[in-house]
Amino acid sequence: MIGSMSSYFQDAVSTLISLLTLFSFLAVIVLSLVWLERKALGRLQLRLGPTRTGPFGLLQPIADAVKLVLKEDIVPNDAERVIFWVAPIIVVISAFMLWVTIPFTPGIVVENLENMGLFYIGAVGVIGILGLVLAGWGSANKYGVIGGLRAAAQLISYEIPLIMVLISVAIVTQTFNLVDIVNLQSPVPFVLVLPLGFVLFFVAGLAEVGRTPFDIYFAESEIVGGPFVEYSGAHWAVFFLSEYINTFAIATLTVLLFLGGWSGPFLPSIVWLLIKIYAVILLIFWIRGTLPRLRIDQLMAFAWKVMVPLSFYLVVCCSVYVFYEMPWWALTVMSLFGLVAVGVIIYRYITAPARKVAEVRERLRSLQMTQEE
Amino acid sequence: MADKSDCTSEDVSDAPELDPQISKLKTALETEFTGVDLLFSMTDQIPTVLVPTESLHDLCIFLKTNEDYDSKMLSCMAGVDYVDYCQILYVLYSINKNCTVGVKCNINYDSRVQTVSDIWKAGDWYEREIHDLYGIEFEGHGDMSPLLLYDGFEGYPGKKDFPFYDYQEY
Amino acid sequence: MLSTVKGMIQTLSSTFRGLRRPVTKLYPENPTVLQNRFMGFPGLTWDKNVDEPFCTGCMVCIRNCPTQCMTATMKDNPKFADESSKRRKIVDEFEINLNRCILCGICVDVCNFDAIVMTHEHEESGISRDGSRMDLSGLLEIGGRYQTQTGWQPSSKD
Amino acid sequence: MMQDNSENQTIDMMLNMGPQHPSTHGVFRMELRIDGEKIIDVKPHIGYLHRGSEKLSEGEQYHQVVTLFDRMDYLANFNNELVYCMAVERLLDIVPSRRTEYIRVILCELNRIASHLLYVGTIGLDAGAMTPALFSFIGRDRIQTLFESISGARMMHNYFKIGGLKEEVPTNFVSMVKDIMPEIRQDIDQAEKLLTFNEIFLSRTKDIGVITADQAIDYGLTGPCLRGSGVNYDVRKSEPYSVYSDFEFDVPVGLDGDCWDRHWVRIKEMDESLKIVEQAINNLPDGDVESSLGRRLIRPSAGEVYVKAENPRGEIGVYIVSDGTDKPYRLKVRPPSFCNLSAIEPLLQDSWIADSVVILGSLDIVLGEVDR
Repeated sequence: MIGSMSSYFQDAVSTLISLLTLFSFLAVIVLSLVWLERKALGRLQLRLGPTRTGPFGLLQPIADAVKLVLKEDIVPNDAERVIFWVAPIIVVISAFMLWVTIPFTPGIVVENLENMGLFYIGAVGVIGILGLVLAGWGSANKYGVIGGLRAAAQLISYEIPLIMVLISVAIVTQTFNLVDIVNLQSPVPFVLVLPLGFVLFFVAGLAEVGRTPFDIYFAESEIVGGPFVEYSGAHWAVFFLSEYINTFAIATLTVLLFLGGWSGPFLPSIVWLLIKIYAVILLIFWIRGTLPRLRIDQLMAFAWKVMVPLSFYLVVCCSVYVFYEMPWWALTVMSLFGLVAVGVIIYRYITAPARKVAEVRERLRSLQMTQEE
Repeated sequence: MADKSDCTSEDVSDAPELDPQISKLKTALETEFTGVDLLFSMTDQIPTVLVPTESLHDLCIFLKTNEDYDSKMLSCMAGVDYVDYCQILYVLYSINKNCTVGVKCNINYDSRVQTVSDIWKAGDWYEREIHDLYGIEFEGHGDMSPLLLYDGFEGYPGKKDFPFYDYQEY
Repeated sequence: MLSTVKGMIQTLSSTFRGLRRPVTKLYPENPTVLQNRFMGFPGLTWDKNVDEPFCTGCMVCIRNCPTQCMTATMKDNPKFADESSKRRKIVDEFEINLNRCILCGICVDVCNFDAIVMTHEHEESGISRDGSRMDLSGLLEIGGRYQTQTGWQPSSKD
Repeated sequence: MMQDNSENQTIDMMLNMGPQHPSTHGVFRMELRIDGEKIIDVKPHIGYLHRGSEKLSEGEQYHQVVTLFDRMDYLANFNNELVYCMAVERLLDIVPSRRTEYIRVILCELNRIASHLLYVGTIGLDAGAMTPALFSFIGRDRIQTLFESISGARMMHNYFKIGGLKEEVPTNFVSMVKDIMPEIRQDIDQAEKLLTFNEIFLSRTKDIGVITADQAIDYGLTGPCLRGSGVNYDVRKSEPYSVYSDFEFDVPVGLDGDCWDRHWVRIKEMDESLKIVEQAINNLPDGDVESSLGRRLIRPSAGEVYVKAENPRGEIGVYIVSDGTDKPYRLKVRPPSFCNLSAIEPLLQDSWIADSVVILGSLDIVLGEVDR
């Protein structure tokens, strides 16, 4: 009796310690991401990024954090106070909860949920939307309401392809365990097996974390920050934190599911994992530094007309592959076929204006020709 | 000071080389607007017609629809305060014919003038601006709310008697 | 899609270009080079031959200032009495409200005595609105700094 | 159960956009009535930057008014100064020297490029891309440094005097302009390449905010906004002022009158401006730039004058009534942005909230000029 109690106590303590470790680890990661984003974006735009605080501006995120925490926390008069306060907490808790089961190496994980890792990720990832909607509504601001509704529409739409890709990976690997999934990728990373899955997951992931070109729900030039418009100080910092944790989570999942996780020669596995994750994150920042933003209807059309059908197609492909026990390159071929379909569809729908422009230029040229004659 | 042969509204004969434009406008208008007192002059190389308020609207429609003038664009509308009356200048421009015609209209401050915003949409904001600055009411204009000034501004700042360095608390 | 990819390649190449030759310059260490004709705040010049300001307080600049940012008074020049100076009158007080000044340079154009110049000073700051009024000594100081920096000489027109 | 539907009626939402909104280009305010994300109705409010420039001009002498024109369209200072100086020169019946005119044209065209470069940046920001803004400012900075070395100020130059220039250009003016020309061309390419044919940008701007040619003329649109609708109207061509008749250049014209066409017209216009600068700098005549008036007080005889010119934003007109004193009796500006902005109501009908920002950006208004 006493023994079981003490083992239970030990379990609780070890879980608590690992949670605290995770929390501080993520905080450090977020600080590094803030610095990296400012620096990378600055460099992409021919700026220098932060330079003043510490060497290369390395202490800038700490200065930011201190400033944000010390700032006055303003609650609007008409705001629903409870909801206003609870919303950021929901967002950040859901962001942290995701991390409980994500392994960094087979050894470093808080609690590897063996039979339901992917399932847990799919389930917990959705909670954050609630927080965003509540934040928008609770702050009694019309921009906030619009932003919250946009967030709900966008995140729920892109959750479907995301989960479908998770399911297809699970079908191929016959497991929900992330460690097993990574180990199964040791000869061939899944990016070669499921290129379509990789693209779908990455694009849907960008939309999930609201990164350009899908930063619609807080588009600062249209709805001035959306759900976050009334938040300031520490509350805003919490949203900021969760945004970066989510970005990091999506990058990590991309690496774990498609890029072979921690496997790699020479270097220790955790280093390989971090290298891959930061590469994916830099790609996200690079996209942010290049592209404009889509409009909400174009975004939804892209989700429901392109992403969702393709993700279903992917699930069917994987099922066929597993059922007939085909060689792995068969799946690649099928997946590539899907990618070509993506290309065609994007070409048809997204570049329709581009073709029209070409047509217009042709007409203009002929007009000028006739004028010259 | 350089001496200058200026073309004021009273003094037409000083610009003989531009007479053909005026005479053309004159013949065109005098056949259409018989019995209406029209004065022709030049505003800086622009043939200008001074029109009484009551026939302003008809004249504008004529200048817009007439093929020789084809003034599809209301280029500018300016109010000038001459203390006892206000003069409104309409600068009409035709893109097809590349010609400019000016229309002037003298208005007493207590009378109203018909709007041209139903002829040219551009007149909408110009008239609101003139209403702001000079207090002239435009008949038939739907929305005469202040455009440049704020609601509750007192006085008409375009007028000459509006104090220059006075300050209104908003 | 092609144009998107092109754009991404462009941002990447500009990154590497920027790494080699950054466009941004750090400000206090690396201030922007001022062009010779740069118009900063107006200052009054000092006649080193006679050791007095060029300004006689004739009020031409004050009348021509579009924003009425200056005031000045004149007095009898004590040096005229002992014949060390040709100036019958000399400036007594001169004040420019730098908050009102729009740095248009009209005062320099109209001045007949080369007494006022647009200096290269542009980094003034103060903690109150009143702090941006500059009196005669301050104006002579920034004018004198301009003179030594650029080797300004009065034009020979008077 | 069927009766309950009546309570589920949606109502329109009033959304106040501006004057403190980041993408209303200053202090413009729109009262939007929206149904979900669709705009049903829009009511524009201007006047937050109304400084009464026209009234102030009535209290300033003729040579002081130039400073007020600098501050009207604060992105195209030289163009504004030019049209005012032309107006007073015509009132005085004097003609500036040929060299003066050439230098004025060079500076105006460079200023047009600078203004359009800023436009490229802001339309990028409105569409959600922030890099073009920073790229375009490199070219803009180059041009402004040139302006600084010529006039002494980066923005509010006060360099054009009535009948001449304030002072002779620096001795290395020609080589300076020739040096920066290829660099500016590169900067323009760099800034616009990220946007013009980008698929996302195209889908955001093509067929958005369409205004037909007739409608545009009716609303008095000028400049790139009118040319985007396919009307070939450029004051530089139709009534050449200054020395524009000496130069060969094309007037780029769009076809559909949507946001992308307006964007494209501006991009092409920068190339044409460079062409003009190139021709002008190669044929720069010698001579004097001093005003024939000297330093005399400007006191035109009584009369009135209406002069128009092509600004980066469209046709600017200046109407001056002189009563023979040293101050204008009445000065009226026909601001291009004012007319362009008045077409915002038909442009925004039935568009999305996100489009409203792009449409406003494609009109390229300067509130200093709208409100004066």
